[in-house]
Amino acid sequence: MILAETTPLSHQLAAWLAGLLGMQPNWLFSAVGALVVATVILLLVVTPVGLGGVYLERKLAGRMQNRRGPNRVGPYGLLQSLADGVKLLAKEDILQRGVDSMLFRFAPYIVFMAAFAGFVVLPFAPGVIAADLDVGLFYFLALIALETVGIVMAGWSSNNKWSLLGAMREVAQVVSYELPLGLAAMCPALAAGSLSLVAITDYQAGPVWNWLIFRHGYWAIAMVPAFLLFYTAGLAAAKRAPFDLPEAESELTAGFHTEYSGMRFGMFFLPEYAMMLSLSAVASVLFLGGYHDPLGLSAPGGAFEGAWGWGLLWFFLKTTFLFLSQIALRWTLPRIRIDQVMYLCYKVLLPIGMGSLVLSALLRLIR
Amino acid sequence: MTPAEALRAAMPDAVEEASDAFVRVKAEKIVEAARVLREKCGAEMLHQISGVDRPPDKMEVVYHFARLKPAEFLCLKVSVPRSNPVVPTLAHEWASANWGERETLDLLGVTFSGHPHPYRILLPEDWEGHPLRKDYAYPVEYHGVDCVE
Amino acid sequence: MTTIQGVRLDEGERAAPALPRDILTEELVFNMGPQHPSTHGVLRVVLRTDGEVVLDSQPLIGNLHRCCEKILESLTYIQGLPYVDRMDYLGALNMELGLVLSVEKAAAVEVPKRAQYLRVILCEINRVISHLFAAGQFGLDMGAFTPFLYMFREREEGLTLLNEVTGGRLLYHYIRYGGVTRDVSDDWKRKCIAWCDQVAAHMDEYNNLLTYNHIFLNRTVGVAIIDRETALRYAATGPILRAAGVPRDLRKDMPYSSYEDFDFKVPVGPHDKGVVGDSWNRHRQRLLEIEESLKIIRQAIAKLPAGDVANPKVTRGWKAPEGEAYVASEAPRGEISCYFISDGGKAPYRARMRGPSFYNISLLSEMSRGLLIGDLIALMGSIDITLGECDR
Amino acid sequence: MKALALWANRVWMGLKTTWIGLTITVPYIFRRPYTLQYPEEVPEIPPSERGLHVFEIDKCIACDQCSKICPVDCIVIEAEGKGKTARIRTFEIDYTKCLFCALCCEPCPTECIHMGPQFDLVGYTRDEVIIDYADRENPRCFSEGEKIPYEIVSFARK
Repeated sequence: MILAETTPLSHQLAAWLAGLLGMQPNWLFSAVGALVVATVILLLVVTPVGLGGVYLERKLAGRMQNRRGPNRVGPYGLLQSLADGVKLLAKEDILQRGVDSMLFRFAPYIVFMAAFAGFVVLPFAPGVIAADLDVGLFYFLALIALETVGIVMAGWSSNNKWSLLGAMREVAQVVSYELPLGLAAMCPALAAGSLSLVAITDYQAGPVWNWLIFRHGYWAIAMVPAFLLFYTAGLAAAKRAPFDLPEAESELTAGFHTEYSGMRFGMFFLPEYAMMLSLSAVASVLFLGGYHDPLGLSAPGGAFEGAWGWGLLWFFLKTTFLFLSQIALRWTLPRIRIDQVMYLCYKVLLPIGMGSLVLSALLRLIR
Repeated sequence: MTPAEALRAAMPDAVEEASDAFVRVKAEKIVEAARVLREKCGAEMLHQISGVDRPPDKMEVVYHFARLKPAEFLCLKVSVPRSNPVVPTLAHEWASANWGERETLDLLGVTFSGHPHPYRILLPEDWEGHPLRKDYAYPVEYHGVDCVE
Repeated sequence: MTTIQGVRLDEGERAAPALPRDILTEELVFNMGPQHPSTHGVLRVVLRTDGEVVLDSQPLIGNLHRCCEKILESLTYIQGLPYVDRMDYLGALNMELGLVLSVEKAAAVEVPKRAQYLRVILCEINRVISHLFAAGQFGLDMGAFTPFLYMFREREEGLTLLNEVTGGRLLYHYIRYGGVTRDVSDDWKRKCIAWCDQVAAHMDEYNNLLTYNHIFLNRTVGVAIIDRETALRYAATGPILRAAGVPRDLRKDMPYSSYEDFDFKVPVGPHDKGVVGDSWNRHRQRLLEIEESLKIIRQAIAKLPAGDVANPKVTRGWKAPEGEAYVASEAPRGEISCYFISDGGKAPYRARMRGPSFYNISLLSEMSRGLLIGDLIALMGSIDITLGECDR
Repeated sequence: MKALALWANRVWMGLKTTWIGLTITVPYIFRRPYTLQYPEEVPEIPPSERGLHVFEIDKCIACDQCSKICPVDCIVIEAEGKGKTARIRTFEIDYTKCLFCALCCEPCPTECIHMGPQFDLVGYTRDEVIIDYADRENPRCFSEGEKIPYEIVSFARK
């Protein structure tokens, strides 16, 4: 049910480029178009949003703790993240004696890339998507596992036992939480009958009761647990408190990035926010209707059908809400112990995930 | 039963001096004396071990035991020659003696024979001298750091 | 004798746990500290671990050693007092009281009733502040940042109260031989009562946010149980001993400074959750003790007698006559005592200070065996040491 | 079945206490922050504060009492003349050593040295925090007739 207006931006760009050169659009143009859109999204949307995420986290943390948060750089401290970025850039890039130099240098790039590559498949608005993959959801889940590789590299190459322990925790945690995360993500995919994030979004077009989380009321019995599951497992996959064990400050000093400094540290720091954002975005796509508004104005036949600005607004509202709730949780809860993380994954989340998957399948059959 | 009575009854030849405030026992009998305090006077906790330098020829180690109910401190003292201060350790029966004795060793240079871990605890291992001795000479420099103004 | 990286390990009574070895693994040796976020200062702990399981640990202290006792011996009586503050900088007034009480007993100095009450009021404020810090710090160790800052807010107000009377926020130099330096005003008394109300009003907030949080309970209940015997064997005192079920509080058992005039309870573990002597009970113990301290402050302010705040006989050049005394008092972290000997000279002949943290942290080696690294942090956080007083 | 109930209770308690926590922290977002903006907003310093010293130079008779009682020997006094006519030439306090214990104020016969309200002293070198109070340019050194602009509490004890 892809509308004419929602042809991905990259295809429109490819067609436009081909027209400019007087050639037939072929795969090369599509590739260039996808690349351009991805880069533009990354530069114009994601980096400011990532920096904004850092600002928001610090400001909100401050206010939740009866403090002010950043308020010195720029109005309301808005430029604080930028100043931090400049500071990180200006810092000395320390390479300790004894580190595995190649792995040590390379690890931040993998983490950075893996975290930001997830944005490629996110449908920000009707038509605003870098690549509408048929297996978008699968691709996204695979990238989370890729990030782990970078972190293990960092932990191993640092030649520091705290880093190693942090990396080991990361592997144990993320690999385990991939399971409930995958199970939770399969419920909406099953309902919508597609792994494409655009298809899942458009399946939820219409008023609020079309959203998968409470679709027609009865879907809620499968989808509410699945949503909570996705949210919790997402926190764990993004290494957010209370699951921030790989970098547990009070236990492992700084975990896998203990030995990193300067911009290399920044390249571990920013992806955390990118991960949070992309997970919030995917959660809102899977369960909260993505770029569709609650009144159904963007549904086929609605007043704002295919309007990308309207879609973008709702997409960001939903994502930001989930993002803020992740921040609020972080500054409320203590940290879980490593064996309890495993307990939670295998004995709590996994059974719930299986249950909701079976329920979704049944509901799909009945309907 | 007061410590003085208990110790006089149990080991009369070990008691050198006894009063309400403290009992001075022979250094080599301190382990047995502490045991008597535990069994007869209800001393459940070795509260503090203090070393006192008494120049020119003596050195004291003072043990304060604590009784819980009724709360009271029971004090044992031993005197050892300053030239060769050796006291048997209590660390095998009272875990708190472990660090307490190490501190006395560190700061006063009293040796506790049989101590499981007889090393300095507060000062670095290569420190010279024992600061709480009355004739302690302050170091001039330590690892290149000037110690005298 | 096992040594790891040149550090000799202390053999304890509890052996390291035997782990199943079906795959070839190697042990890791960690240096936790002296720079580590949760060693509360400059404590260094050497850990031997099997993955996350601690097989052996050895606390190495002394990084903050200043030989306070030598300083006291080499200064006159009045000059020595500001140094005692620097032992436990979080409960400085209680440290002063520890020294002053035994000197007063040895020299048979009388302290006016008003001065005794003022000592009680200020020491209890100090205890509340210290326990707030300890409880918040424990939350921080468990990964909860926010309760720490909420507790700091009340601590800040308490520090301001102390500042108004003593002139210092952290190091007070307030209690002198035979009395205290300054009197309090009626306005200050009102502020003090208001502060007590404020702390009492926020107790629910701390409890709901941290103490009864499910994650926090799971992290601390049944973790690192220090039972009655172990605590007594290691001469651990204060909240640790009371959480282990021993009703020993020197304010009740050997009242000093007119504590017998006040009506308060001694909370004893086990409390409403957990097992006796676990980390959670130690944390809860501190919060309950705050409530009792607030009671004492209120009573002492209501009953504050008129009169002098210092014994006029104790002048600047005062010297204690020949004699000795051993007096212990209840500091926030345990029992502070001073074995004081005077030979009638200008300075104390010997002033042996007992740091409660010194004995409390000696537990760590034995208690840590078989814990996870996360549990070790819970153990260290719930013991609540101050290195200034541990190393002296 | 009992195990299942226990399991369900754990999950429920986890969700419930998380919710309780959020109801405490989130409302703080909309409350006034507690912190002061330090350089602009100065906290109220009580007059009893034992901050940097305040010195009334013309009262000083250079009796050296403060220097003698100082536990860390951080006061160095040099004077001209003798007895009642003695006038002070240098009065240096070394703040790298000073304990701020206010013992120096106690024996002063003319009550010329006080603890002031200023609590911050920073410098780039150690020499910058050794301050000469006999220098009349010093903002905390007051000549005769000059009024001390803040309330000072006497620490003198006879």
